[in-house]
Amino acid sequence: MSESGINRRDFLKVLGLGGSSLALTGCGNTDIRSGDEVIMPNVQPEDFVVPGLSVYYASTCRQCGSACGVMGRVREGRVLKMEGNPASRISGGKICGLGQAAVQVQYNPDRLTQPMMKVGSSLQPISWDKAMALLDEKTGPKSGIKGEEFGFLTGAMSGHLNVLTQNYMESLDSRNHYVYEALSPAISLAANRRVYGVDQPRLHFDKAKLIVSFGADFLGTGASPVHFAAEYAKFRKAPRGTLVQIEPKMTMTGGNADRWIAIIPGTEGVFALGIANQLLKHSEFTGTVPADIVDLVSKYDADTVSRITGVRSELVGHVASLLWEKTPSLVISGASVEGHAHGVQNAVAVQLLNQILGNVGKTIDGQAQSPFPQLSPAAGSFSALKAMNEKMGADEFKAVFIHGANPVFTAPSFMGFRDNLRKVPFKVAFVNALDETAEECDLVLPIFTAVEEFGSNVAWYQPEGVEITIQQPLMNQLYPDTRSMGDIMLNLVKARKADEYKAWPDFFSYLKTAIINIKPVVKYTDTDEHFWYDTLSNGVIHVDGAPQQVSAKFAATDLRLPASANAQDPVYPFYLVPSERHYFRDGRHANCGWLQESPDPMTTIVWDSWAEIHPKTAASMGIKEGDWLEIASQNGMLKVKAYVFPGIHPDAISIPLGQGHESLGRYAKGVGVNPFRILNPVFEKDTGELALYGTRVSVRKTGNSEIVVKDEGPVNTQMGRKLVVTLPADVAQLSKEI
Amino acid sequence: MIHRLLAAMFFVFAFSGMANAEPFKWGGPIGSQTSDGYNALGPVVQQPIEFPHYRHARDMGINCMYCHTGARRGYVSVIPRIDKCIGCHQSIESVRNKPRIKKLFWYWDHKEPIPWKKVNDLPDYVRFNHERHIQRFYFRQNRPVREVCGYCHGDVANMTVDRRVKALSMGWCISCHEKDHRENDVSMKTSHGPYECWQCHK
Amino acid sequence: MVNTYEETEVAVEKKFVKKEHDINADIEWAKINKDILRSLERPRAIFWVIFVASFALFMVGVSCEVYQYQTGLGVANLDNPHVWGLYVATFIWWIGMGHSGTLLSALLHIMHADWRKPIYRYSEAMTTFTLLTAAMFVLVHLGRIWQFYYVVAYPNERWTWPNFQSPLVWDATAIGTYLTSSLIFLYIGMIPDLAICRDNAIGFRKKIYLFLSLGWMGTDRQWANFRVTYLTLACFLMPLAVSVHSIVSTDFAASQQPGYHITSFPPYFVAGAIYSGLAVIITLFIVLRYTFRFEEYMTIPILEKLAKLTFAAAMVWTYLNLIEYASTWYGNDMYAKQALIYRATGNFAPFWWMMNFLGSVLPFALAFKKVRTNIPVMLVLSILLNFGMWLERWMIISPTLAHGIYPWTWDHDQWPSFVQWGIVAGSFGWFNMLFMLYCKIFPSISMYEVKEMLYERRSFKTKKVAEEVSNPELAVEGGLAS
Amino acid sequence: MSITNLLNNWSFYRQKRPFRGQYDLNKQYSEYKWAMALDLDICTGCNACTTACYAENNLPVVGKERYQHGYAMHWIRIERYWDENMGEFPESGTSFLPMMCQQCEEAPCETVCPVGATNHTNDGLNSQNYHRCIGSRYCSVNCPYKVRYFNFWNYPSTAWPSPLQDQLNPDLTVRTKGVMEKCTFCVQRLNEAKSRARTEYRLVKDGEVVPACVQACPTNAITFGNIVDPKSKVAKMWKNQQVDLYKDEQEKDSSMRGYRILEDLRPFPSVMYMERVRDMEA
Repeated sequence: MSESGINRRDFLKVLGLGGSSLALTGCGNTDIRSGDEVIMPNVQPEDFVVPGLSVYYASTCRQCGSACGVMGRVREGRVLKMEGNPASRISGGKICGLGQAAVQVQYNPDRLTQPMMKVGSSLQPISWDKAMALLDEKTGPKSGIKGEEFGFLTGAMSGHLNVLTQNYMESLDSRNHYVYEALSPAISLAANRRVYGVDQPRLHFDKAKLIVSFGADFLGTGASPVHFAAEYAKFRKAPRGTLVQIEPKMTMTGGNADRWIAIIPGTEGVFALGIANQLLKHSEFTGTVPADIVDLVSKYDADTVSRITGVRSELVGHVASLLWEKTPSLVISGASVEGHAHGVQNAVAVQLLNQILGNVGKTIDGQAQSPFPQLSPAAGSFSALKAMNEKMGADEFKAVFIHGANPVFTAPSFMGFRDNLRKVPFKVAFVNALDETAEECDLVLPIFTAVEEFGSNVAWYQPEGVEITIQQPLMNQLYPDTRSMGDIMLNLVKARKADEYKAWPDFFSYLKTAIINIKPVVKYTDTDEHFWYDTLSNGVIHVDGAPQQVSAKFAATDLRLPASANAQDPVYPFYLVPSERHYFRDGRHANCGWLQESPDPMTTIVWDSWAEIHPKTAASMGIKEGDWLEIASQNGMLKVKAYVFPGIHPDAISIPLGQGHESLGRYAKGVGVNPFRILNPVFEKDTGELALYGTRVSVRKTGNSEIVVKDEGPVNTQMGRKLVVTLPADVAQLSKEI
Repeated sequence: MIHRLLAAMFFVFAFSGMANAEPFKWGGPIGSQTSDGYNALGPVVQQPIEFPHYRHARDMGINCMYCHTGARRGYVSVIPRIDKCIGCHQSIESVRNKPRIKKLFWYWDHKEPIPWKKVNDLPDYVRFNHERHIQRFYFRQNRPVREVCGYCHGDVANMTVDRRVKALSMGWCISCHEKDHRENDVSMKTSHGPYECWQCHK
Repeated sequence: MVNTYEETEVAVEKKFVKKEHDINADIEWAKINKDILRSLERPRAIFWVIFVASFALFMVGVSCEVYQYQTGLGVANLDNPHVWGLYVATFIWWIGMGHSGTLLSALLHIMHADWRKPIYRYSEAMTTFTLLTAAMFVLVHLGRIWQFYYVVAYPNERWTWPNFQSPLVWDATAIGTYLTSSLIFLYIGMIPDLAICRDNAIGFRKKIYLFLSLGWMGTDRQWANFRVTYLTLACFLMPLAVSVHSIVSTDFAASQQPGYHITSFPPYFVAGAIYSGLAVIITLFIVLRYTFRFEEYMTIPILEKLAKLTFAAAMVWTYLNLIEYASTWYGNDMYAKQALIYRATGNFAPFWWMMNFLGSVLPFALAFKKVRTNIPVMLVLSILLNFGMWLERWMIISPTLAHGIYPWTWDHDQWPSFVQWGIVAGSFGWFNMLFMLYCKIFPSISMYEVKEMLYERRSFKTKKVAEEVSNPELAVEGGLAS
Repeated sequence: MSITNLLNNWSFYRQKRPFRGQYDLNKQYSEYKWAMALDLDICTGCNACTTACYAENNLPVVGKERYQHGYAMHWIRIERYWDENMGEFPESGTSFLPMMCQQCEEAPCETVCPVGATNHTNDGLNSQNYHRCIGSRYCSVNCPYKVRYFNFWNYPSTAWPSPLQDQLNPDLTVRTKGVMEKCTFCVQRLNEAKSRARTEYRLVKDGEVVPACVQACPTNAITFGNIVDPKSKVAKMWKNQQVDLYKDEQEKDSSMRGYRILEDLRPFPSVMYMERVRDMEA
């Protein structure tokens, strides 16, 4: 063990005033007493540890992929709270509720505290020695496992753990590293590549005067919600920008829009082309747009667009005139645009507006190129899961590892993932808590949570330059029988390539060496140790990189949208909108009480799933709030309570994702329903990704009803009180404000 | 007769409030009441090491805050960390073989904290801020340390193991907060302590 | 012109006494003692039925309270905007009932209305026990019962005072004062009777009555002091009783909650209190009359008088009630108006309308003599009126909390749980139990005052007859002969 | 419990609050008056503040059943209102309103508490002392904003199954059954900062301490500070928005967005909201 590593862990171990202060106060000691309680003084603490005062350590939030820099508040050796790290450009010192819940992941009462092995049909605790022996027996060098017989499924990863994982796969000579995210940006990336020539351009919300967002819930669930929220705040300051949101179901971003337009899911591209048609009537655009696009666009006059999209025809011209008046603007597309069989085409049609309006270079430009491409995140995709699933189904695997993903929960039922997984002879899951996937595995290894672990992360979306966020433990491991994922990976690699890795006894020293290697790039002049400690206390390393070149040319010459996306289906008349809840995402943190009890912003519902239905539709079907509905697709049926919600298209039904766990502990199990189950096998044509929004459903009233548990009372307006006052933008003088 | 009794009762009730008296509370053997009317001597507490405060604070004249380092900068005064004890005692050979010192070194060698018992233990919901009191009376008003600490802790410098001597009740706190204290050693300006619930109740 | 003495007597009887014929003036004094002391010995079997039922009910209440104490107030199904419920409503109701006993007794005593004499003792006892019951609700309602003494101003080691601005502190003080003085009033009025008990009792009971009767010998000096004391206390209690319920009403009137914040609440509460108190006096009248065979003392004419008084109180209450609605309806306070509309149309509408019907419409039945003199009907009616008054209190508390100023917290789920109902029921058990015990232990009709009453009636009659006989002129003009 | 103490406090109580000059550095009544400015135009309704409050203030997670019955303990809640004259769709979005204790100067809750468990601190906060509270719930009845939350259940025994209790903030009490609680503007942080400042013979600097909700808010919609200090950001914002702490009816330009909720009831809240802006031409 390296010297500083011991110190670090040791001083986290100091008890401070532990023991006594652990008791729940308020119902504990209420008298003046002597000699009843014990004080444990520190043995040899760091100088800055004063009992009774908090210490803040910089780290990285791993609750979603945004990799916000955070500070953990530590008292007496326990991490109490997460705050934003002001040094981080991504978080800017702020944090969302999902990030706050990291401490609840850490102290979760249902955390897995020791390795488990499948005996018969149930998981039984075993010791780490036995577990590692088993792991070695099945996948170690002596097991004779071949590269193609081994699969490793992970969630999106970045930083040095990703590097180690790649090296491990390399040492096994396996190419079966599957990076899977249930809510992956893969379609968006494909569309971006076609329009801009890069995976992910940088979006300047703050510079735009008008944002036209087609279903992009950038404030709630986007690539970097905390950063986008900060940008949004600047966008709303004088001169105040206008937000137009076009989507089938009102997201949180839609709730903040100046103009919200309901649209039939999948027809956003048509609407965008209709806008383009109106725009191109301005003589300024003559000759700037390729002829084939002009041709294509000219078919979409306002009435046609209105017929296809279900939006009032004058709104097409209205949005077009807004785009014409307010420059620079920014047009973005989101999940509800992309999750269709023609998702890429749809998104390209939307992004085309940026090209027509010349926004590239103004509100859209390139992200910095990372000088360390190996640290960059591996983007997750559904096709990875599909490939793995097929191989599993064909019995090609002898062993699979699963880390950072819960495919048994998130895979649609038509895939038969659970059954295929069961065919694999040896399945290992690395988890914090027993989830649905871990329950199916033969060996379940409890790993450190993000607040106990060292690591490095590079975010998918980089605001400025490249930010490498450093993750350091905020407290010593809570349970003795948990281990660092980094250490496990390092040991696995060492088992195969002992020589190359012998310099590093543990992942900490590996990471430290690796980080110190960055030193020359950031032109740090002091010693290595100083650099390391500076980095730890800062929590971030900022590296400059040349910006990627974003193409301002029209690349989408073969744009083709389906003639009519608005097809009628007599059996399944409704479009299913599986909406992403901003603190649930794909449901991996549903076992945090705080998140369960944090009301959904639009409906204020807690602890449940619900089906949003438009008042008009509800009235025609005689549905009231709280009625149990049967929502059926070709692949299954969900029973869920109705919530009558005006912010949804009358032909759409929206059920939030992330709930409906069959496992994952007391706070998640049995709460709500899982819409992933009933998705139809509709795939995006260009990328092969699952089209999340491509499922049609039928709705049937069961006749039963139950109270919907929500924060909202029986009325949802202000009843004449002056609670929230709205001021027209032309009256407000934001420029005079401070 | 009855009139006198009634009058006496009336005065007892009426002036018991004004005279800031606290109801009699059993706190130790008879005769152990402290001079200010608070019968508050706490029980004798058995500590893992019978620490001789008199040796350090009286005989050696060590400032309380040399060991209780938190008192000037935090809410709690801090029981000294063990390396503090060791820092001195490893070079004091003369007492190296005393049983208490041996016990201390046992803890040090095993890197284990000493399980001291809490003597001046306030209810869990009370936040007593040592820092403010020390800053105000020791540093600002320049009063001797044994007086400043002793106001609440008693004459610890003449004790072996510490023993609670004051009531530490809310009324007792307020009785002092109510008084006008000089703001520093030169100015004659006075001010009293805060009364707000939230100053101490958390 | 044949004015024989007998004829004159009959005529006087007809003209003056019949009119006041609420009690048979010829009852022997010894019989009074015997009849009333009999209530301490052997009541009808219904007494034991009531007592056991009340005790059972009380135990239900106690178990609910123990459960609530252990678990927290959540089991009462109160929730966050809707923090008050049946406890406060029932508290006010009991307090209100407590008004009539002492108030009626003291008022009628001062006004020399001697028909009060057979009924005032149990009314005062009722007052005392309703106040005890009400005080119990204050405790039951608290989140931390075990800290209730924080409300009382007394020297303590925390050096803290209660908040004298709070209506709840006024409440505690007012109820404490009223309870103490009611108890003293009851006790002082009982002393001569306790002496009678002492004289008739044997065994350990004699010792108790001996102690309680404070050496009453019935000397002139004792009687003189007694009268002065009693009258003074009556004069003191009159304004106190009015002030107590006015103070209770400030719990609401001093708050900002729409539906509470109403200036006319003090008289409104007092009127309601007297109203419900009279109704309960009628109920108890009927119960005692039957249980203890008091038919000769608690006569129908007295019942009728009570009924008329109730009718008057009901009309005063109705008037003040309508004033409240009108001032809210025509006022400028949007919040209060919405709350009023909610009361009439929302979840609580059936109860609200029932309250108005029972409180304002039903009393008109009392306008009919047939109703007033029919005992079973009066029993049912008095209970219904009281139920109406209870609903009134509930309709002040609950619907307004469910529909206050802030629309986001408007409530949808506020039906009281079995714990609340259980404790409310238990309070009836508690009250009945205490009251029945009291009636069993102490004379529930004032023997000495009934004797006074009879004495006055007789002397009045004698005096009149003598006047008539000695004044034939008057007799002719007055047409006594006819 | 001295009479002088009572009388002194009493005379302070009986004054009309807030009185002019009460929060003025020159007049020296008080050095601090904590206040907020909350911009509803950039509040996105994301609930980060709520979760931060749960983390900072030991708020219990009550569970579905109890949430349904109105036992939620969120000291700050995000309300969502639809426009009253909405057509088929909410075309101008929705209105989010974060609502927490407004720390009223003339707080309706303070006068009615029988034991004085809630009263005014010198720095303008509406304090809530859990250990004095006997649970009469009168304060909640009288609170027009309904931001006081009563512990109807014994949450310490259920809401933090082990080891969740290790997360609890030791700087403030975990409330047991039967007491009222509410937003404190994170007074434990304020006290710590004030104490630190006093040790250094200075006032708390602007931005040195903020409540958990302000610290978390991703859009910086909430500004917090000491309004006594005219140089603090929050004081500047109040002045700029022409909202006067001492007035119950503001006279301001129609273009200015500052207002306080339910001002007509004269509680003199310490939280200034800034109106939501909507581009009516969009």
